[in-house]
Order: sequence, then C-alpha cells, then structure tokens
Amino acid sequence: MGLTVAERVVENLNQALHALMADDPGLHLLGEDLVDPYGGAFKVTRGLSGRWPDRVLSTPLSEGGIVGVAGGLALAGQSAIVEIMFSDFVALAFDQILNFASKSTAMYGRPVPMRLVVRCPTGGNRGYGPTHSQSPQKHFVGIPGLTLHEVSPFHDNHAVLARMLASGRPGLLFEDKVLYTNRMYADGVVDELFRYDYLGPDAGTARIWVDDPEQCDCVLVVPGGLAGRAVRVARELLLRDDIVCQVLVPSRLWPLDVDALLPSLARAGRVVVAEESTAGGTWGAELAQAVHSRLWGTLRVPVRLVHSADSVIPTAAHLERTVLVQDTDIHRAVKEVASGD
Amino acid sequence: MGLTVAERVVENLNQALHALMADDPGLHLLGEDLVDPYGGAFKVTRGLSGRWPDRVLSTPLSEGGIVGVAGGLALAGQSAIVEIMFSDFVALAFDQILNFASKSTAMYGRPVPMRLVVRCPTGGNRGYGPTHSQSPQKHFVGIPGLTLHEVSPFHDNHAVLARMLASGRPGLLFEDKVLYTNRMYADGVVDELFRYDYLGPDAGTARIWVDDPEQCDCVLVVPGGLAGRAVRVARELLLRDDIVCQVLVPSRLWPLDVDALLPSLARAGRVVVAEESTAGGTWGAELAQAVHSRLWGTLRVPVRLVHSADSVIPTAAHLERTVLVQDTDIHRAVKEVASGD
Amino acid sequence: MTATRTEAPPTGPTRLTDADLDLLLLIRHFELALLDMFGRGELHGTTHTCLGQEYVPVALRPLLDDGDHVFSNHRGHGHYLARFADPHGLLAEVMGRQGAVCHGVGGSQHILRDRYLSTGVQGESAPVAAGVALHLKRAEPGRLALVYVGDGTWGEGAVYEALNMAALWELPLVLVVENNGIAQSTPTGVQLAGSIGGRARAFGVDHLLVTSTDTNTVRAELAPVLRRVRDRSAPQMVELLTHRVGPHSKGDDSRRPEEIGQARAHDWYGRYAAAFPEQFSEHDERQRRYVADVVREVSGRPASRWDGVDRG
Amino acid sequence: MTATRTEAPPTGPTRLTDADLDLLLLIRHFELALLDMFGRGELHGTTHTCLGQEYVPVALRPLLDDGDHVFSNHRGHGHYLARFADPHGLLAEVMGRQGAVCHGVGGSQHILRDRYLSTGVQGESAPVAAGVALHLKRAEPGRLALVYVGDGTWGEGAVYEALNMAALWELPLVLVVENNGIAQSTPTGVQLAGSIGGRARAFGVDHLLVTSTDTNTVRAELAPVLRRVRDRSAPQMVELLTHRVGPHSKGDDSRRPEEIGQARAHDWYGRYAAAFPEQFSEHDERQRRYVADVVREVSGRPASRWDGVDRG
Ligand SMILES: Cc1ncc(C[n+]2csc(CCOP(=O)(O)OP(=O)(O)O)c2C)c(N)n1
Ligand SMILES: Cc1ncc(C[n+]2csc(CCOP(=O)(O)OP(=O)(O)O)c2C)c(N)n1
Ligand SMILES: [Mg+2]
Ligand SMILES: [Mg+2]
Repeated sequence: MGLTVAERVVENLNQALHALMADDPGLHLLGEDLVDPYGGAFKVTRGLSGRWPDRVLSTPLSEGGIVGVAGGLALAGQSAIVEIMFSDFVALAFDQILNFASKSTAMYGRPVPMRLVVRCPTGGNRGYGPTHSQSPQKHFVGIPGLTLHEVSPFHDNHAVLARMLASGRPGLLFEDKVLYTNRMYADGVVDELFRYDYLGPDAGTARIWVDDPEQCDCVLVVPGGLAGRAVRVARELLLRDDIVCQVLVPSRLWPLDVDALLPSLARAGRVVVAEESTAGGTWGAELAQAVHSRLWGTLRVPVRLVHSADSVIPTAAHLERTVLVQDTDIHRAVKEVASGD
Repeated sequence: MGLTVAERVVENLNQALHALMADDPGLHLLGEDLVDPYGGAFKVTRGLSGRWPDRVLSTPLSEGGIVGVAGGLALAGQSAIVEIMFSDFVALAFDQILNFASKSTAMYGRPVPMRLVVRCPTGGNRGYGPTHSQSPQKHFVGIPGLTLHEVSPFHDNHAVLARMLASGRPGLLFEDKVLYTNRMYADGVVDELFRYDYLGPDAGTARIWVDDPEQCDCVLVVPGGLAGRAVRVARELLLRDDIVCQVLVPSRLWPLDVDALLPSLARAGRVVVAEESTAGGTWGAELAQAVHSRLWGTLRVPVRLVHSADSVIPTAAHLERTVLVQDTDIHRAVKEVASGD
Repeated sequence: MTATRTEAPPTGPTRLTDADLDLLLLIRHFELALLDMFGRGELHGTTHTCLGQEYVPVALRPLLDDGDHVFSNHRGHGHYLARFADPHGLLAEVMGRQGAVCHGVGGSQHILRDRYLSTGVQGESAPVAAGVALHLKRAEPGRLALVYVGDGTWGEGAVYEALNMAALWELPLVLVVENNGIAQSTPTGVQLAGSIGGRARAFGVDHLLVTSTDTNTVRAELAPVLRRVRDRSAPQMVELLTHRVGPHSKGDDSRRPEEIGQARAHDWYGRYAAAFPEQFSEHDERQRRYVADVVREVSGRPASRWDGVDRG
Repeated sequence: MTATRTEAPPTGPTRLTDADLDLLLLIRHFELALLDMFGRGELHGTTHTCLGQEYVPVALRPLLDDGDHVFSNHRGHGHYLARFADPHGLLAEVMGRQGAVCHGVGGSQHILRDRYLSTGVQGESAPVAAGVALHLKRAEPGRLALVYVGDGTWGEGAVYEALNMAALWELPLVLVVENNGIAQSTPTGVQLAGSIGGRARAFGVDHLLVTSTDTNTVRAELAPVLRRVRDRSAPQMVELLTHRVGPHSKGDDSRRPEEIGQARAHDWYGRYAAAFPEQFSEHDERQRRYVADVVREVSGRPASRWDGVDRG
C-alpha cells in the first residue's frame, strides 16, 4: 500500500526517553530492572543506563518507596519518571500519589511544581493472570493535582511526556502492554480507507475518519490502549455493516478535555465509549456524565459504555477472553447505538 | 415534639461492634489505638478490648500490614474488622484491598469467602487538613469482589456490618466523621414534616419524604454521610421554595442497587446526586450513568451531580468551606433541576 | 552486603532416599518441560521456574503437615509439587486445561489448594501469613504458617510490617528466604542493603543461615527450628543461600556467562549425578519419562471450564 | 524491646546560652498557648504539641544550614520554630489568619517553607527525603536531608523502603528518631519489636543513641555525626530517648498518672528551672510574654486568603 513502516510503540517510547534524558540533565529514571542489559521488563528503557548511568537507576522492589524518591527529586526541582513493572503494582504507590505528589502541588497554599511521571504497563491479553493484567486508570480519576495520560499509536510519546513533565503536575502514563509491539501511525494515514487528524489544543485528541471528518453515524471514544482495536472495529463496521464510525482517542484521560470532543459528538448524536477496565466507576462513566449534561437534547440515544466484565481477569487465554472487552463487544455496541433511538 | 432521643451514630456503631463480637467468637478487631482506655481515635471501639482482650488488637502503624493480617484471618475462616484511623490512610492498604482481599474471592477459580470489613472514618468539616479530610469512596468503585457501604443515620450498623460480613465479600465501610455525634433516626419519623421508610431488599435504601412517598418534584440521592445535610436541605426547599424533594440514602454504595431507586427516580424524572468527594470519577457519575441509560426518555433533565470542588481540602474552616460541598450547593442544584427542562 | 556468596565449591552431596530424589527430579523435569513448551510456543503468559532451588521445598516437606499453611510466591512450582505431588493439576493450571487446580483462572502464580496459597504481588502475602499464624496460635497451637520470600522481596515495606507484628504477637510464622543472589536481573548487593540476618535481629527474631544445597543436610538444620516454632510460638527466619540456575521467567537471563556458570556449579543436580550416578540415572530417567507422560496427557485434555458460581 | 526507658533520674542540665534557652522556651510557651486556646475553643481542627521534646530541634539548629532539607511530621511546631523563629507565621497557619506560612491551607501538619516540609501521613516522607538526598548528593555535596520519625512510625513499611535505598545509594540522609516511648496511646513495647538500633544495623547504617535531654550534651553528641554525613555521604540514624510530656493531640492522654509523672520527671523544663533559677525565670517570663503578644497580635488578624493561582 506504499505506506512507510513506522516504528513500534515501544521504540517510540524508548526514543522519547532518550530524547528527554538528553535534553534535561535534571531528569531521572527509576524502576525495577531498568538498567542494561536487561533494560526493563518490557525493554522500554533499553540503552538508557549505558548513556546516563547516574540518572537511570534500577531500584529495589519498593513501588511506594520509589515513587516517594521520585517525589523528592521533583520537590528538589528535578524531574523524574518511574516505571512500575506492572500497573497492578501502582496500588502500592497509591499513598505517595494521592497524599504526597498530588497534594504537594497545592496543599501548601501555593503552587509547587512536581515534575513526576509514573509509567504503568497496563492491561491484559497476555495471559499474565489476575494480578498482572488490570487497567487501574479509573482508580486515579479525580485526584486533584494529578493528570492521567494513555499511550496511543497516534500520539508521539516524546511530545506527551514532555508536556506532562512541563505541566508541573504529577501524572500517570498508562501503556497498554499489547500496544508495545504495534506500530505507530504516521502521516495522517491509517489505511486505504481511514485518515486521521487531531482535535483540541496540543493535538490532544486523535480523530480517525472515513471520507469526511464531519460525517459519521456514530462516534467511538477510546483511550490509547484500545485505539488499534477501535480502528479495526470501525473498519469492519464500514465493510460489513455499512456504518460510518468515527474514532476519537484523547491522549489525556484526566482532566478530560470534553470541549475538544463535543463538536464531533454533537454532530453524530450517538456515542460509544470503550475501555478495557472492568465494570464500575469507569473512565467512560465520567466522560458519559459530561456528555449527557453538555449534549442533553442533542444526543439521540444515551452514551453507551463498553468495558470488561465485573470480574477478576483469568490467566488462561480462553477464559481471559470471556472477561476482557472484545472487538465483537465494541462492534455490537456501535451497531446498536448507530441504529437505536 | 414527643420523639424519643435516639442514640448517637458513634454509639450505634459501638453497640454494633459489641453485639457482633458477642455473637461471633471468630471476629477480630484490629487497628491503631483501639484498646481501652483510649478506645480508638473516634472512640468507636470503646469498651471492646476490656471484654475481648484477645480479639481486639491495637496494632502498630501499618495500614497495609493490618489489612493483610485481617485478610489472613479471613482466609483462615475467621472474620475481621479493621479500623483505619483516617480514611485518607486506606491508600496505604490499596494493594491489600485490590490485589489480595478482593481478588481472593474469585481468582482461585472458585468462590473463597473473605469476611473482612475495613472501617474508614471519612470526610472533612473538622479542620483536620488536606491529608485527614478526604472522601476516597470513588477510588474503590468497580473493584470486582469488593463492596462499599456508608454509615447513615437511617441504617442500623449492626445489621449493616452483619450483612457485610455474612456476604463473604470484603467491604469498606465509610463513616462520615461529622456524623458520629449526630443522632440516629428512629420509628420512621424524621421531624414534624418528614417521614421515612425503606426500599429494596434488606431495607437497603432509606426513603425520606413529605406527605406522600409517591409524590415529589425532585429526588436527591446521597450516601449516608450526607443524609443529615440532605434532609436539612429538603426541609428548607419545602419551607422556603415550596419544592417537594424526596431523599434516597442507599446503605450500599457498590455494587449499586439501581433497581431499588428506579421507581422513585422515574416518577420524579428529576434527579440530583450529592456527595462530599472532590470532582471527577465520583460515585455520582456511576449512578448517573445507570440512570441515564435506564431512564432515557423518562428523565426530564439530565442527572445533576453535586460534589466538592476539584481541590485539596484546606485546613482553615473559612477555606475548607470554599472547597467542600455546602448545603447551599445542594439547595441550588435541586432548585434548578426541579424547575429546569 | 548480605551473607557473601561463597565462591568455594560446595561440599559433596549425601545419599538421598529414593522418594526425596524422585521429588527433586520431578520438580526439575517439570520446570524443564515448561521452558521447553514455552520455547516451542505451546504455552503463553509467563512462568518462573525454580531450577536449582528444588531442594528447598523438598527438604521442608516432611517437616510440615497438612495443617500448616504454606504461602508461596511467583516461583512456586517446587513448593506446590513438594506439597501435593500433583504435576497434572499444576500443569493443567499453567496450560488452562481440565483438571487445573484453579480452573486455569490463577495460572502459574495464583494457586489456592487447601492450606497452600500463592499470589503474584511480591511481599503481599507476608502480612496475610501473619494473620493466618495469629489464628493458628489460638485455634490450632503447634501449627505454623510458612511464607517463602525472595531476597529481592525485602525491598517491599509489607514484609517489615508483617515481621514486626509477628514478633510483637509471637506468631508461629516461618519466613523462608530463598536468597538466590538476584531479583529478576538485579543482584542482591544492589537491591538489599545490610543483611537478611540483620533484619531478623532488628525485630528480635531468630535467624538461621543455611548454605548447604544438600536436601538431607538442609532438612537436618531446619528440623529443630520448625520444632521450636511449634513449641514456643515465635516467628523464625530461615535464609537459604541458593542458586537460580535458569532465567528469571523465560529467556530473560541477562547474567554474564561466568555468573550463570557459578550458579550452575552449585546446582545440586549435576553434583548429585556425579556422586551417585547409578541411583541418579535410574530415577532421573524415570522422572523425565513421567513428566513427559504428564505433558502428553494434560496437553490432550480439553480447555478448563470456569462458570456459574465459581466466577465469584 | 527497644532501648529500655531509663527509670534512673536524668543527669543534671548544663548551662545553656541565652539564645538556646530562649528558643526552648519559645517553643514551650507556643505549645502551651495552643493547648490553652484549644481548651477555650478558640482553635479548631487538631494539633500535636512537642512538650518535653523541644530540645531536639534546638540542639540540631546550629548543625543545620539553610541548604539542608528538613522533613518534619505531625509533631512539628518545634522543628519549625527552631528553623525559622517565626511564631507569627506558624500561629497564623494554625489559626488560618493572614500571614500564615501556607495561607491556612496546610494547617499545623502540612507546612512547606524553603527547604522545610511537613506532612500528615506517617512514614510517607522518608522516601521523599531519600529522593531529595539523592539530588543533594550529586548537585550539592556536603548538604543533607534530615527527616524526623517517631518510634511508632517504624510500623510503616515506607520507612524501611527508604532506609534500604538510602543505604544502597549512600545518600546523605539523617533519620532523627524521636523515641518518646509511645505512639498516640500505644507504648513502644507493644508496637515496635526488637530495637531501633537493630533496624539501623540491619541495613548497615550507623546509629547513635542519645539519652540526654540537655541541649548542650545532645548537640555535642550530634555534631560529629552530622559532620560525617556531610563528609562521607552516607545515611545515619540518630535515636533520641525523649519524653512526651503532653497529650498526643489535645486532651487525649490516656496514660496512667505514674506514666505521665515519669515523663514529667524527665522534662528539661522543670529541671532547668531548678538548676538555673535566675536565668530561667527571666527568660521564661520573657518568652511567655512574647508568645502572649504573638497570640494577641495574630488573633487580631483577618482570615487568611487563598485564591487564584495559589489554588494550584
Ligand atoms: C510488588 C511486585 N513488584 C514487582 C514484581 C515483579 N517481579 C516478580 S518476581 C521479581 C523479582 C523477585 O526477586 P526475589 O524476591 O529475589 O525472588 P526470585 O525471583 O529471585 O525468586 C519481580 C521484580 C512483582 N511481582 N510484585
Ligand atoms: C499513615 C498514618 N497512620 C496513622 C496516623 C495517625 N497518627 C498520627 S501520629 C500517630 C502516632 C505516631 O507515633 P510516633 O511515630 O511515635 O510519633 P509521636 O506521636 O510519638 O511523636 C498516629 C497513629 C497518621 N498520621 N498516618
Ligand atoms: Mg532472588
Ligand atoms: Mg512516639
């Protein structure tokens, strides 16, 4: 099809870290087994410790402690990026994130910049089992001072990480583990049918569309980890069901930039939000609330949420599938919403 | 007015613990400074260690560890209730709650009963400052296997705790710190105007109404910590604005028993959900999502959420007021929703 | 630094009973079979083999009874097989086939059977084990809870919280530290300051250092210690200097060849083969074949099922 | 058990400089004034006074310079006053009045000023202090981070995680343990197994036990230790056996009268008054009046303001 083969997401992340380390002599990377030759459990930090041995630290198994250390570096005016080996373990750093890093930005009566990012390899579909497959984004929504981003194949990670650090607010970056080996999209082209561009400030939201960005039967909003799956579903919907589905992928999950999404959502009047989280208190529920109040009277049907079941995530692939959100779930939801009233 | 003076909420809780300890020789209480003469930071555990010195344990400062120990007791077939001194510190037990206690109920391929309750003194309005005033309920919504309850002046804590333990699912019980010194309601009577009864199985949801339980201009749904404030607002709305507002107080916040609420909500078609949590990812957003999809076409206006600002909670009373949800906020929201279209 | 890793060649092995040797070899061939299947793409997910460390649970086996609770960790196949001698149930679990001990839901790292439990978050089960020990102390005196902890897991605060409570409340809790000198890719010396023995002393807890990799010797050293825990109800730490012969999980061994070579030099397997060639080769062959049969049999089973009430 | 609480009467105090005595007394009267105002219902929220422990930060004061970071905790008024001699800013913070060091947002437990920080979650700032020390080691060698930790706070796993990293990375971190024998209502012996010194040794960290409550003596013992941290960049623990003379926060002292009496017997205040009555009474009176003035002045101020960009 004549498309250049773009780099893989894991390479994009790795290059982003190289560039950030080169640019900012105050940036530190901390995490378990980060240094070469191991280079991190998912190899995201490959080659970094060789270049900056003083600023790339393999730590003990101490998720709470290393986020605390990173908070100290941030407090001292430095920048820090922490890798949590599996995002399930960020639970061990919940206190440091909620009660120290986020609070410090405001609880001393004046703004205190905290340049701190916690990277969280996230999600299932790799057969790692119940404590290594979760999507904990939702548990961090609505912590004052904290921002949440998710890696997507449409958003360059150098720009995302640079913006997160520059914001002076601590942030979590969720990285779908399956995405690592996928390729980044480039040049506004998804495939022979779909194109993409960006909405909102800082090109925060990727918009993927067929033919006309202002025309569609339904809008599907997903975080980055589901972007590839959403595009796949949109393609199927077009080819099999003749449904034109636009996909929106916001890079920042929280705070939500609803304004950037509203024009698309209003035009379609039909919205599906899909994510991998298990049921309840999802990111989608928060987005839906904003959409329901802002677009009341314009929406043709209520916002439909798609997510994994209310269940632990089993290890065996055939069981994992029965819990985790599947392409067919998203497909069905869009089809119903596109035709419902 | 001839009403008997009911016991205070803290006494009701204390008596509940006495009764449960007397009934169940396998029940343990664990927490910091629980034993007499101190009897816990909020005196909820007064008199218990004297009667059951072996089963009421003052622990070291180890929030994660003691929830783990309680998980071990539960695993061994015992029951355990943990007191976290301030619910802000439950962040330190996030891993034990998310990845051990809740997971254990299902991740071994068969149901494993875990009779474990974590009590969390919650909320602000006492001038304790940013790390001692939070409402962390929302961070625990949607954890498979976990239930969330909140103490209310309408729900007897003996029944609530007994049900939580008997369910075999670990649970968090949130206890608004200001509520402790309020009185329980009794005999279906709130005051000379308002009556109450219960909806749903296990009398899970308290319904507070004027004149006719089937008639109102708006329904206000609140967790227990806001029940007193909601009733106060409903009274004012009636007397000052001639608006009839019914109040619903579910004892169990998660999983949500939406079915019990729907008839009331459908009749009114106008719904406000108020809670003390700061903005974003709130319990209310989850409830609203359920209501929007279940009552689409019946609702006259979108569900309105009322909560505290997106901010740290300051210490000084005059500043704390500018962040925490106020009666006037709820009042205004109900007025707008009752008259909006 | 923690107890220095001895460079000296280990002392020679003593002759094992056939039963012990069989169990050691069962675990060895089970682990090798898993790596083999992963290599051939027949398994997905992850696994952590205990190659080189098999003798730890084998030495402990007769010192524990069914009433004791065992808390295993990510590297738990040996712990499980020493307790239940059930390679079918475990392999079915790892493969997600019928007969899986947890229906394929838990997988390699999350297993519960009777009083045996493993889970995948490091350090998390130390306080849980303390809670179980608290119950045992009162309800079933003489019984104990045993929790396996790696050297790297001493990075986690949860372990210290547990140790403190266990010591304060005099709980019958045994922490078995399998100090294999490494955590995933990180040598003990750069992730653990001071020593493991020092940690025991800090909390007033007894500590025994075991350097032998000979099942008989290890067992003889552990026996009086476990006896004491049962008699006196007090926590105990046991630190075994051991050697991870294989990768952390699969194909991720980034150690230098000398380092791997040194671990191999301590491997009980080759040394036992050299010391007792006849007994060894007969049993080795038998267990290899047995495991091959298990693999064949379990691979032929249909997928595990998990439905209805079992979903919790 | 941790270092036994001595029953023997403490040795006599040495004569202090007027400046040290003034600072001790400033802290004392500040704390007494707070309890008094709480008693009269003029303050709301909570507070933790350092009555009996004032000498710790006063002894440390000249050993620290502005470039060092200090991490305080819930019982931090003395730490703050020893660093900034600013009772107005602190009282305004506690009362929520103008001139409050954190605009009344943080209150008694959450204060940030220059390189001084306190927060209300026990143990949380130990790793944070380690992070700051990591930066200092590289960017400002010779400077240190000092974190105050109570005996009870050794229940928290975070402290161990921090100590491990500080030792591994040889960070210029000083943990000052104010061991006052109690945590809220719980005696050290039932919340802390083993000893605090043992914890230091477990991680290969130096430990100094200070039993004196005499500012000069304590300072003399601490001086070489802090010097060494600056010179060598290595963590250090200092444990001071001290005595909480007042309640945990306000009106919540459930200790038996003998226990409170014993704490009082160690109070530097009465003993110094007896040893140096003239110097004492003059300065005591002066500081009492000064604090009364501060209370009067700050009480008259309007409420603090917090708006716009400061809301973060
Ligand atoms: C809380 C947590 N952090 C990180 C991991 C990932 N992880 C699994 S095993 C391991 C190394 C453990 O080292 P050690 O305790 O020495 O045990 P070993 O693997 O050597 O047997 C790591 C980092 C985890 N499972 N849990
Ligand atoms: C994580 C956490 N748990 C509990 C508390 C409540 N709390 C505040 S101070 C305190 C006792 C602390 O004891 P210690 O460390 O000995 O310090 P001291 O009060 O004696 O100065 C407790 C339990 C807290 N602030 N943070
Ligand atoms: Mg190891
Ligand atoms: Mg203390």
